[in-house]
Amino acid sequence: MALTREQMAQRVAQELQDGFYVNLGIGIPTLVANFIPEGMEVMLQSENGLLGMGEFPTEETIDADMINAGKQTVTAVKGASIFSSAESFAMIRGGHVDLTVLGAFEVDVNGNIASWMIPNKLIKGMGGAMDLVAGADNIIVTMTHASKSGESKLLTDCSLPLTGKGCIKKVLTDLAWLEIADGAFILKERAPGVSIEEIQEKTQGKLIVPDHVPEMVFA
Amino acid sequence: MALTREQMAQRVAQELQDGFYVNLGIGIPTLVANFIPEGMEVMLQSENGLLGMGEFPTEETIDADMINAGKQTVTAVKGASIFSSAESFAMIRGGHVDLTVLGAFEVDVNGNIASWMIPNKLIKGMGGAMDLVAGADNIIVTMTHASKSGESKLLTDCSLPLTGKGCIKKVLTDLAWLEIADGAFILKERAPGVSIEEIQEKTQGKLIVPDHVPEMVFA
Amino acid sequence: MAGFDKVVTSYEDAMAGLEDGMTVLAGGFGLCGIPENLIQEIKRRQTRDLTIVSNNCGVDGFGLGVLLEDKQVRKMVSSYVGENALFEKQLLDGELEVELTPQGTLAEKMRAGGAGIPAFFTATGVGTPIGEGKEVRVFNGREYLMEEAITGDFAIVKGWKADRYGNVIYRHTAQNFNPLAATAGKITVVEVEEIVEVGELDPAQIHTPGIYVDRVIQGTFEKRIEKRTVRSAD
Amino acid sequence: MAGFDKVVTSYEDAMAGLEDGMTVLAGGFGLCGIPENLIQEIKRRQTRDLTIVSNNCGVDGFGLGVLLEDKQVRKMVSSYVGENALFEKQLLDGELEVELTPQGTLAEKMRAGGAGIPAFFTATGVGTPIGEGKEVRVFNGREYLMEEAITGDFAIVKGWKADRYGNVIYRHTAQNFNPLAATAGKITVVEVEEIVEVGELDPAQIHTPGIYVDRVIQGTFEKRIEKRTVRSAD
Repeated sequence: MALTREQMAQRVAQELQDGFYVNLGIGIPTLVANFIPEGMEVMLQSENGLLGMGEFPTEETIDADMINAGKQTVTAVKGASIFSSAESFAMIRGGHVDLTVLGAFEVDVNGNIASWMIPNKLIKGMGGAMDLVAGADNIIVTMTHASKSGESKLLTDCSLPLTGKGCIKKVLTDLAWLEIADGAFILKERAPGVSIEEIQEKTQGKLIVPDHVPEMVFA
Repeated sequence: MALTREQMAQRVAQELQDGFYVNLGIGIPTLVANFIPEGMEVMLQSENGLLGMGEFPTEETIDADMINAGKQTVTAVKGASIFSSAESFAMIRGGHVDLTVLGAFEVDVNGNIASWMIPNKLIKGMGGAMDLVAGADNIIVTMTHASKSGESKLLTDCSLPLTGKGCIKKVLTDLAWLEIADGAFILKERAPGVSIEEIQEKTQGKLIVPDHVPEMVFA
Repeated sequence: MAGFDKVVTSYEDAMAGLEDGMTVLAGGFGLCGIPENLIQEIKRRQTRDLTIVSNNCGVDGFGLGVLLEDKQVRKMVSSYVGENALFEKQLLDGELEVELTPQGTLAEKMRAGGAGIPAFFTATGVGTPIGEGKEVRVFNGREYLMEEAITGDFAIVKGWKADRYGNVIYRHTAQNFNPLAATAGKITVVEVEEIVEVGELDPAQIHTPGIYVDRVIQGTFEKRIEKRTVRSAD
Repeated sequence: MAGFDKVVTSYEDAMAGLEDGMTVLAGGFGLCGIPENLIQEIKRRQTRDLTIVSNNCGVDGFGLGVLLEDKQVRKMVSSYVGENALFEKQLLDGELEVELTPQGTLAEKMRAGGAGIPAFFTATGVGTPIGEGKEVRVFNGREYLMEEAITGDFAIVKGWKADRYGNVIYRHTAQNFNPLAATAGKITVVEVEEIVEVGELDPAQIHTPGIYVDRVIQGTFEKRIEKRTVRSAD
């Protein structure tokens, strides 16, 4: 069975480590915050200038001056810091964020990512995505393995304009956990009940399948 | 009569304008602060990160954490701001300081300035001087017109390694007030009692002497 | 003598000198920390052919979106646009030009503009459409793009508190691009919620030193929320 | 689990991992805001062949000057040196290398190092000995030098107050190069006068966010004054 959005977030959360500074993109990445293991401390960075993003405010504490990069009203945790956009991207570009999780349209065997622009469709902009993929060492891309019409999103070459070149090493899809190295996707784990054949069929780029590919384990 | 150090500072102070942010170098430039006209507000920038430098502290208020770029203990005026060295030089390099006054060994007809290095003598460094001359539009160099042995410091070409290239337009010496334009020094004022002939004799670089060269007037 | 007193009392005075064809840098992220009254004054003036540098372009009827209504904007330099239908329409009709710039690069371009750095290198955008036509150079085995600084004829900034000398502090995440825009305007105008006595702000805690600021005005603000997300009270 | 608690309780732990040949970035201007105990710990360790990046090199017997006593420093990157006789002697004897860097360029190089900017352009130093061998490029009719970023294996920083998460504020002009060094060390160690409770520092008023900081230690400081200038009390 393909993973649900919640399961995808849960699997990504297994990659968190105590003391990590993490930037979570919009969509599934945002859900990762709901699965931070008990007793583990993680600080969320929001690229509009907030390190230590907290939960949503109540109707009583809502404040127009306190938002996240998704423009949602949020709160700050104890020990948070707030700064300018230049400082925020100094952190991101300078490689100080430990983990970045974001969505994509496509990734390819060379670690390229396309996530912001579909030609002939209205282009809204890349926001901070290009800075995030260029600045982080440790990035997890979350997306469905194939489009609704069945076309693979794990390609030999991205067909869409890139967000970043050669910067992606880890991908979590609804079917599999994969790493990218030496011009190939390496199948590390599969979703419970999903066959290697299905993953092979839905992966257009070169796929390396090790002898043993364990199923993901959820607590 | 050649100007005293105090008179030189006094003459430079006549160039101040109300609301100016000013950076004063070590030596004669520092004395300018003593001659700010009554009722005029000027804010002193010190490149170690202080905008709004005040007078020296008393023995009771002295604080090791409050110094100026000359490493002297100082105070901050009301309305001062304190920031990092990067921010301080952003102000300087970005051209936000209205007037910079600094000393020099030599200047030349092309606006070059040499002020930091004498070959075969111990070199202590340029500190912030290169940033100051490159960043400011409005610079006044203060120095004696000639060395003690009578050699001119206003040259066709600086003989010493430069601090900055083509950035000086105004020079106050103990003999004259000069501007630099189109490859020449233009004699604008002379010190009281100093003859044009003496200035000509002590100026090695091309000197343009207008028909009328007034004497400086001190209040 | 006026000294360092930068307070003006009317929005007309605050934006005096704004002319057709100028470049205006605006602080704000989404609708958070935007100089809403200074934007309204630009609309009132009907200044045209403007280039606006701002991370976003407001929404229909609020923020920078209001400048689209009478087609005052020729070009937007932004990282993310299109939260407004009018923007989309003018873009498709070719009435509006957009220069998309990655958010971090945009922030750094403004900071560089204010700091006298004409250009810098960043890995952001290498191998993407943003890199087309830009110089690529390798440092330590990695490719970087050269990006040039941005400055503006005006910077319009929203602060929280300022003193008469133009020292400004920002509130929470309403800081965002505001201090960067403030450094890079030939004329920098800051509107704030409160003007405090000189000396009231801690010198070591000022976000924008007065040297960057030309005019300060006190206003009242709607502070519209773009995406209201709440949890139920515990 | 340790989470974000960065407090260490001994100077030995604070500088653990420092090895011969490393590059150390140090905050401070003159003797103001220098990490005096971290410097003493480097002396105690007798780590050698160090490259030190710091605006100045202390004085004889205090600050970075103490690292000269046992010839621990191979190279200094500074804007102004030679307040100490030992420095002068080692320089003339060829035991010490100095790379003079304009003060503003030095500050910007550290900031760039921390911010992932490998190089930038500045007008500072064009046509001077500092520009020799560096690329010159014209922007808007003016010449600029390309300067490259600086990073260090360690950054040693003196703060005023910090919380356990490594959020730091500086006191008065003891700020100077400290927040810049803090961003550019692979391992950044901050010594402070006081460790405060998490939440005590205003989030919008933190000079160095904890993300840049690896270790925090509380110390006591001599704070020697280099040039004592006073006026008589009124």
